[in-house]
Amino acid sequence: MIRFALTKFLGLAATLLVAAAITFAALDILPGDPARFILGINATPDAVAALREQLGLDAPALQRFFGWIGGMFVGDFGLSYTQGQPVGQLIAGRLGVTIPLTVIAMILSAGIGLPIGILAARRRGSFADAGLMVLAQLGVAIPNFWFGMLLVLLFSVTLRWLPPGGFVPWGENPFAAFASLILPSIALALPQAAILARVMRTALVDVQGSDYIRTARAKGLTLSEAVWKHGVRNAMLPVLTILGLQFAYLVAGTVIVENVFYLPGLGRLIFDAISARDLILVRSSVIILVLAVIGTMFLTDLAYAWVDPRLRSRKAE
Amino acid sequence: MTDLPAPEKRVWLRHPSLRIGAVASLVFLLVGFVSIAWVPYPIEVINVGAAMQDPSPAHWLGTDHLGRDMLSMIMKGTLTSFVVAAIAVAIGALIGVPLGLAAAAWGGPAEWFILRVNDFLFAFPALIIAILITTIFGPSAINAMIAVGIFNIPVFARVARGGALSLKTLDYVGAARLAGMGPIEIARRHILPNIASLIIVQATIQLALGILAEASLSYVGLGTQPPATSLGLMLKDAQTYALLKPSLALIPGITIILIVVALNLAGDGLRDQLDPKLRRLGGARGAA
Amino acid sequence: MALRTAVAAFALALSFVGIADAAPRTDLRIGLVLEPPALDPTAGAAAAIDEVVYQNVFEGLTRIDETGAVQPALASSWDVSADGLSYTFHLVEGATFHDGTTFDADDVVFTYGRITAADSVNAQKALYAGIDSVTAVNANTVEIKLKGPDGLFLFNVGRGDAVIVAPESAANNANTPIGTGPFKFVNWQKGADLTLEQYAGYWGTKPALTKVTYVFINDAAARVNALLAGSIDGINNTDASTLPVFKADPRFKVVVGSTEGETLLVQNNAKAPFSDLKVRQAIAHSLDRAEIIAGASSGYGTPIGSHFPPHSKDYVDLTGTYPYDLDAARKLLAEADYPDGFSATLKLPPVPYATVGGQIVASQLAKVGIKLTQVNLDWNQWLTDVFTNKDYDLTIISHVEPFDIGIYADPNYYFGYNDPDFQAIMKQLNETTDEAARKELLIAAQKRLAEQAVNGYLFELAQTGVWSAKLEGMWQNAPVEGVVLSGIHWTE
Amino acid sequence: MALLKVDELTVRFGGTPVLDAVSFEIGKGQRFGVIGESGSGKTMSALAIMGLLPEDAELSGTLIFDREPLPADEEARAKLRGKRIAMVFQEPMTSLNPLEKAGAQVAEAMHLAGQAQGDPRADVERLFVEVGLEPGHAARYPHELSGGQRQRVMIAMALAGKPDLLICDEPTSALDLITQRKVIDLIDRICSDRGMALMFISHDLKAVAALCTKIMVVRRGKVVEMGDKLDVLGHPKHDYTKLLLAAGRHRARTLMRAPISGDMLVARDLTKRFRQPDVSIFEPRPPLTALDGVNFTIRSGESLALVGPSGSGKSTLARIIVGLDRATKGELEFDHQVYHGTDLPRTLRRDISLVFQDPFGSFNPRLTIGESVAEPLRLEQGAEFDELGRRIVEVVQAVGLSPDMLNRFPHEFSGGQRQRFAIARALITRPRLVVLDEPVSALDVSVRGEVLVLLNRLRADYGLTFLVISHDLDMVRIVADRVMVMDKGRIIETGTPAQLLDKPQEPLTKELIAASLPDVGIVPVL
Repeated sequence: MIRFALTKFLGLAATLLVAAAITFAALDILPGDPARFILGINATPDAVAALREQLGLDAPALQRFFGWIGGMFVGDFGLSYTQGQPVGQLIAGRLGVTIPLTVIAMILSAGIGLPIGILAARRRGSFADAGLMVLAQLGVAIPNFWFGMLLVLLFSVTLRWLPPGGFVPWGENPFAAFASLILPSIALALPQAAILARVMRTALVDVQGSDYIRTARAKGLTLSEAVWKHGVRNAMLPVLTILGLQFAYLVAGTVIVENVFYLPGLGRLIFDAISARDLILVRSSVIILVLAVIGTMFLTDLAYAWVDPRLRSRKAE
Repeated sequence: MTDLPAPEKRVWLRHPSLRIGAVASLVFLLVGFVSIAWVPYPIEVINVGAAMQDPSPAHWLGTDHLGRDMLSMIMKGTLTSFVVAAIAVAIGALIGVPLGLAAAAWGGPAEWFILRVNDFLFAFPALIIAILITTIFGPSAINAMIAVGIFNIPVFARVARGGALSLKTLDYVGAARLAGMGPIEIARRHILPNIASLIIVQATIQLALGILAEASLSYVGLGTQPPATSLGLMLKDAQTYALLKPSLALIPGITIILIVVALNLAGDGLRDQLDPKLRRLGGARGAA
Repeated sequence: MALRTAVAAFALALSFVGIADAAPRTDLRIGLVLEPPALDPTAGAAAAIDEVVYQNVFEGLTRIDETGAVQPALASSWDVSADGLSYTFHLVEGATFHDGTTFDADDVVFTYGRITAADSVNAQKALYAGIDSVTAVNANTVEIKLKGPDGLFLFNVGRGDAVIVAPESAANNANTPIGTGPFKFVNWQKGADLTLEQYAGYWGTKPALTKVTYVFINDAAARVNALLAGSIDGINNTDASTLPVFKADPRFKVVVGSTEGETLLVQNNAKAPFSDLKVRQAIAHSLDRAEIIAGASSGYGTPIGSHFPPHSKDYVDLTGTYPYDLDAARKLLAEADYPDGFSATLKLPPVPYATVGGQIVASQLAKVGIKLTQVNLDWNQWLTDVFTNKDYDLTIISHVEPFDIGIYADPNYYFGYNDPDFQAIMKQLNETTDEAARKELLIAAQKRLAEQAVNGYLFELAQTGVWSAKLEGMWQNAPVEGVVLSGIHWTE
Repeated sequence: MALLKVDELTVRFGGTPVLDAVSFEIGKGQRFGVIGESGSGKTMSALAIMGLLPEDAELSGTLIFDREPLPADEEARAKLRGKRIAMVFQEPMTSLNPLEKAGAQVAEAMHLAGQAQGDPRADVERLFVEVGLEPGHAARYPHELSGGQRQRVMIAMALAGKPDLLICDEPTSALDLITQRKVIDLIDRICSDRGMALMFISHDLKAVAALCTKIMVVRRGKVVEMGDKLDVLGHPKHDYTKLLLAAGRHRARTLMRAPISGDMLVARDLTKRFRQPDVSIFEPRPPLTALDGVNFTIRSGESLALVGPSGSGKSTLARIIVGLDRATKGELEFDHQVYHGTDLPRTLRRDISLVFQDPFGSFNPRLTIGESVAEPLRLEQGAEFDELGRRIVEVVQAVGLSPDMLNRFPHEFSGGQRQRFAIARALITRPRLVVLDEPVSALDVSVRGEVLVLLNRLRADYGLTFLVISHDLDMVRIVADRVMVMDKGRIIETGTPAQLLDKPQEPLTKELIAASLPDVGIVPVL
């Protein structure tokens, strides 16, 4: 198991390095001049040139690349062009929103999607099944920014239960901070919950038809006991894969949702940084996201191996 | 090996969700294609004086904030949404399927490399990279879809590889090799036709995802650009009118939902028609 | 039932809607479209910087009031030499920076030295290039000598780009701005909001507000919802299309005024066919300003016929120079050898008035046979392609700088307009300080631009503020960028 | 007194009956055999008794167990399962929960049947020993056990509740020959020891004959014959039973054939190693040796059989000979041309052909049978178009089918017909050497004989040389002139069928021969 983890971990590190190289190279060809952007349309050329030099944009690309990579190893992500602050600090400041947001969304999507999937699979062919699956279809099909708007119109503008957006720092008022993440995480989680429900249902339906469920029933379990005791864990295998992948989608989805709910999260930071051509900030945040995604995939792999003994031992059949 | 009746007895299209999904998808597609030749009113012509009218015999769905006919907008928008999503699917399929087949056919280092590239692409948050690419090359629906298409490559590669691997061990592939066929010929004659249905299923699902991705990119201003329109762009434009004239947002929103549901139903139904063993191959990437 | 009670209790506990106190509130939450990238107005051009700090955190020697007139600020008065080359500013006494250091003439010398230095990153450096020397006569008197007369000098001194900073704190102003203004910077939650508090040691009249929070909301619909849900009290400039919602709602007041933003259909005068006056005139005849304003700005905005703000005392209405007349336009096009019109591209920056305006302009010009291909760009591309490389035919943009008619005198500017007659008028204007004479020259300049149809003059961008009905004292117009807080107060 | 009484049992799926008014009784301690081909409905009868029919099945008729009608309610039915009636399923690979240890799964069965007293671990171990497993196997996951071991775990599980009736549904058909025999012996021993009633379902006549005292023959959902073993097997009344009996013995006559002459194919020191995926870069796995220095010769006109347990390397050898795989070491010589597998020269490809094991997988479902059969003609570059057409017709007629079937698709044919087409495809280039990889093992018993007869006739007619791969000694006896026994990648013994079967030398050969069940009944006259 430890070796399994170590191998996976080395793969992770290699992926990260390649990702860093590609991100750097891709952004180096980005047209547009951060200095010009900062100083605006009436700025004189020499002011722009002065700023370019100040930002270190004149150094050769390779030098900047290794400077960046080297810095990241010691936790130094560089200085943001537009904000003049350490990138690491800027990103860290946003994680307090994005991490809880994705985690809550993840919990919501699993907490809503899985029971619905199980229920539908257990009542396969019934009206409940059909109804739940219609809901799941709608859930997958609703653009999440639009759904976010509808949530705000209902819960903030009309009912005034929850804030329409914005964020109160955790340190100031944890309840308010949590409250400001409720609607965004619902908007973020809905499509994923719908997908999970469908995957869970399919997996469980497949499992219900499997030979070992029949064996379990032959032992004296009723169908539902057999499904609970033997089926759900087996059905979780495909679901785990999806859960791992969903993290990537949730992270990317924050860009949109953080815009709708004007949350100070990482997604919005990246979006703003892209439009402001704050290359160093974009690069480092993208790498952080890639790290988060492959880190999650790594954990998914471990979880998979933990659940499935076949992966753990890999003995020859 | 149990004595169950053969699955072939289920008639294609008996499946209600497949029937509904396929018919609805085709209807929307047809509406889109009709808009190439004809729309009730040209959408380039702006008549602010006639803005935000209610539905009437002249304008079945009313007019938008610039006085354009909503029905015409929806027709054109449907076409754009389909076309851009189809571009993303085409990029993904045309590159991904051969890659997947190559991985399955050659195995060894080639397969290792292709799988690593796949993993690698999966690691990037697609939407963010799409935003980045679109910003680099300029906001346009085509650029957006090229970006989304890149992330479709591993999806199709995975499906094609899985399908090909499950067929590769079948004896008729061996028989073809004995008959002196090369890998490309075998792929064309024996593998592709038999995994085509899998790929079509995945394509319908990715098409639905592409339509949603286009909407998301349009929402942040990086998708379809005026004067062209797409359902996503209509939705974005209507956001500020949500309270004044809710129908402006509801009509394109509901259209998107209907199209996506139709495509997903068609895809799911098709998948159900297939061998349940093959069903799992495409399932892994249902999320988006 | 239990669930519903729980939800209600929870909602109550989290209630963000303030419970009405007996005394009027003294806090304010303002929505801003864009978050400032940094907070030093002397080292960045973003309007969002000024919207937060100008006249609130930082002050200049002079300030611009709501009408666009120059008023005393850190300089309580000034003397101008007869030749207009020497300005002596008498500074207020007792002003301190928020970190407690005192304000004196040395700070002024430092500030201007920083602006005019060779490595200065001040975006408007050129405006202050005419400064010859800045000397502290004594602690409360500063003398600034100019290389040549400059009719706009006092106005420029009052801009956000020339606010007074202290040598002790200037380097950190980007993130922790320290000025002399009535509000001090407290906290900036990047990506979300920024808080200012009343500065107890302020030298001038204390404002009514004690705490002001700027909330950054990029998304137009989200701004509307934030207002409706009461999570912000006002927006300086909201999306015009949403105004009808607020007009109908008694909880809000809509404050419509004007800005310095002349919205133009910019034509590349250096490039055929726009180098041909007849073509430009034809375009001017084909533009239906009323429809453009109705579509691109929901009817808010004043039609203009030249590059000058209508609220200015020196404004003349020149919208009739080339009235909307498609026949005249066709005739002019024919005379210019384009009887069937021509094709051109319209490169648009990512702002609603441009993207929507572009569609309307394209629709209108199509009627005389001019076929426009719209190309939507992001800001960087627009700056690079259009502004810097001048690689464009047409574009739509608002020029929001105050008193910026002088840009037409620069033949290298992206308009590509090289007109010795106009340049002569400008030269003369710069050297004139007499008000009446300046007015004559300004009118002449406006007329010249209108007649030459340098650009398609569309409308003056409106300031469309939406505020809580209980707020008073907001600026109706925006002669400079900024949300000046000092006059704002709650009525109950 | 009947333990189980089944009366007019009918099972339908969407109106189509798969079991049609089946009635039978099983007495206490009785051994009841059900025989029939795939699709005959025999599994459905077992599932109906267990209450495990698929949800969309419609059931009618009465089932009386121990004087009580079997309850319809799932919960009440579940209480009977395991405790009173237990079942062993066909697929040992998928019938166990892959995520739980074997011991835990057996322990659960004991617990459910209320048989867990004292130390459950000891109980499980006792059961494991009873079914011939080591106690240590209890701590293994199913994937760590072989097929035979899994089937023993399944039996242990079925025994856990001390049932009165044990239903075995083709418990051995997925196992190799030696294991099959061991499992059958195990079931036999346990039923005797415990005095348990047995319902044994199989398509293998010999297995049923070995275990049961009463036999029911099922065909297309109907009982065609039922009675005492000796009656049914000794004096079959129904033609179908006769056919089954005949096929079970497939006594094909040796026909005239071309004389055996010089060496056609020589294998020298053939070795094949497969790279195994490493567990990790720290834990590389040694390559798997499938062939380990194989030497042999096939003479022209001869029929050589290759037998051995599964995993012994038979199929790998076949794949290398026909050019689908490449040897790691060693060489082959065909007609004085040396090759190593995939480098088989194109000019020789038409001379060596292969008949695949699975008639279902060997045709592309999207091509017509004709297109598939004609595929190898690509190797005949010199031939005229008309000549090729004639060849197709000729070869299809040779395998006893009609050329007008060529435009149809594979799913329209039965397994036997497909295997005939597969043989036609293998013969269309007029090869000299035909490799047959288990040519009849996937076919129903009743058609096996026909195919074997066909093969023998073709060999005589065309003067073919055969390399037949099989684990079925009966078949080897019929078609082979010479037999090679393979184990763990090596050829351990060679000889004529008679020599080997009568005087086996190697332990494995002895085991193989011992594993085959005794013949049953009389030789029917067809």
